[in-house]
Amino acid sequence: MNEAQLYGVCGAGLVGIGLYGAILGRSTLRRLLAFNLVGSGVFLIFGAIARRGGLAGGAQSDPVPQALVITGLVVAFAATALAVALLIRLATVAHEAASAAATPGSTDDPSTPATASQGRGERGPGHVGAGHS
Amino acid sequence: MTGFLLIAGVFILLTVLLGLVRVLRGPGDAERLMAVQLLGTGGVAALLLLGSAIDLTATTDLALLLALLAAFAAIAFVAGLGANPGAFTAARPVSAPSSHSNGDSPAGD
Amino acid sequence: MPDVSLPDPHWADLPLGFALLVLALWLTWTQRDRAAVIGFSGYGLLVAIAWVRLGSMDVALTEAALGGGLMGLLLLTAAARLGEETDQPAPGLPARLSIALLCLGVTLVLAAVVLGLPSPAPNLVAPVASHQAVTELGNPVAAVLIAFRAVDTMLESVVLALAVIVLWSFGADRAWGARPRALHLGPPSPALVFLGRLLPPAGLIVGVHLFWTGADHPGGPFQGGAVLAAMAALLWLARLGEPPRVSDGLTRLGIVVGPLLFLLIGLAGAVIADAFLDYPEALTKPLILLIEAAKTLSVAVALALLVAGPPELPGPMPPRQSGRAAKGVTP
Amino acid sequence: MSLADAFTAVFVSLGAFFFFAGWVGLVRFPDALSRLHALSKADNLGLGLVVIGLLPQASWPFGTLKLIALWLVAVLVGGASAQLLAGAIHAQAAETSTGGEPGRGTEAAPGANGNDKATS
Repeated sequence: MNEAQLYGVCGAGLVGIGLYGAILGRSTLRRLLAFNLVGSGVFLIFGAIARRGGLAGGAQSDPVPQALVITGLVVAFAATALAVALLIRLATVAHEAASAAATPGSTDDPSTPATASQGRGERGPGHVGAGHS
Repeated sequence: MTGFLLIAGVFILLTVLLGLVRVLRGPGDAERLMAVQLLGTGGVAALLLLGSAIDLTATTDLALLLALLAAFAAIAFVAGLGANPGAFTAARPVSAPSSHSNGDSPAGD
Repeated sequence: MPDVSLPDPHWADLPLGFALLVLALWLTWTQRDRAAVIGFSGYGLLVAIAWVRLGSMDVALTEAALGGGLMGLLLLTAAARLGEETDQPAPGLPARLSIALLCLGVTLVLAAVVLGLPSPAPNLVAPVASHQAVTELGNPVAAVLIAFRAVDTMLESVVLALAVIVLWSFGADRAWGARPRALHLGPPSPALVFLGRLLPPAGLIVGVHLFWTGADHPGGPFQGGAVLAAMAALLWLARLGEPPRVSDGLTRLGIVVGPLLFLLIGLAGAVIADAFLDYPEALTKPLILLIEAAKTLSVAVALALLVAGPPELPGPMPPRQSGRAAKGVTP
Repeated sequence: MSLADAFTAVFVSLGAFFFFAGWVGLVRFPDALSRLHALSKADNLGLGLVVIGLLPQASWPFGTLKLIALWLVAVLVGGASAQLLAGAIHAQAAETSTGGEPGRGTEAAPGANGNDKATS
């Protein structure tokens, strides 16, 4: 088994592991990690094909799949960054809704949960706010 | 000479790959970060040896890049601790490197 | 098979592939999010070395800059803000088993495809090499990116700009116009400030070097831009600088200058040269350099802003520990 | 074997030995700070010796300068990140010895723990 086949099979394994993790991950962040595993497995299969083509054509690696993988990596990173921002936003909104529900009187007013959450947020680490108030 | 450099590079790479047991076993996040750091440094050394052996300048660029970014995981981790002081202690049930876990963690490897 | 493969003994490949799979399995099944994210940054390093073994230095550089640097930064800061989430309820054993079987099936099919690829492997090495001289670039990958598949590359940089716009739109309405604060994680330690002062100058040199050397050797706008973005993120994390406000005009210009210049030169090519994204022969090299320089800047600005997150109002962040608790309420 | 090659062989072997020693220390040492100590040896001495060993093989001047720059960056980054990690370990040890908030286990009872926080 040469290195192209080895990393290709490895990529196939990564796709399977990542798929399982993306469906049954413990938390949303872990599903995001698993999604990245799928991506990296697909890229590795691309790399195996590029390596085979490159060796057949007298180069280290076929440049066309390489170029596609480079753009793919950057786009995958952008997608991950978006997903992370969504997760944090979701946690923030859920927290605001929860603290609004826990505060009597403010449950029926959708415009105030921010102030309610900030008031209740003081039991969190106070020095976070002290750095840039 | 080429053969020697290659063998040395592969040896260092295998050594730091074995260091990954610290990522798997912990016991703490600090140990995991150390193993990642060792992986980065060992990868730099292996790439330098490989690049020198087969006269490939691009591996030196990659090694330089890895050395430059080696600390980013540690930086982000420690900065995250500052944001959330409870997190490190919250991890204590599985991550106590001192006192009681001293006896069993090396033996567990 | 011609002996152009790396003369490295293949001893390293099997352990490396094995380590990749073991690490992937571990970070799917381990208990804590933060530990998994730390493992993932080690995984990025391993993948970069695997790309070297596959002979793709350009990809290895991109993977090292993104997977080893920025991705770890993004995910670890996210893990710090999210806290440890409670486990989501897992379905019963039959469901899990059938999903595992499905995933195993996908893996087996893919592995069979990889092992059964046609033996004189089809490739585009010779066509690229024969037309490469037109671009005056020594790096075939750069020639593919900037000339032969220029539409892909241009659309990709447009996607990056769009990603920043979408990211900003995740911010709360009342925070519009504020600074991104995802990297505001409490007072930085002295060692972090020390690194933040000394590393960015070195990173600037490495980033520009990667961009410049990309014409003839592995490297290029994406790799250089990713390094520059990592350095900007380090500066912001060490609180030696602030991410720009989302309403800042210069920042917006920085995001779009790469794709815009690419598009303008491409349109001019439709008039002056023969086709859209065709370069006039005498000006090919200078135009390519101009596009690549603008693209490096845009990639750097966009990636750094993607790590910095959506705009947020100053003030204490919602506490992450309680955010975790609130998770249980929403579903 | 020329003198330069012998020089390379000696120093690269020494560097490889320090990587091995760093790995042994990381895996076998009993607590976090001594593991960090072992890691720093591999980081600085191991990589430093490999770089010194490769200097005669590098092309003058840019290959050599690049190697030296790389080692400087590695020492800077390695030292600072060891400092960061040691600070984190130290803070954790201090909290452990004062018994700070033993009830915040993540895996112990996340649901109940979370409900306490939401309603308190």
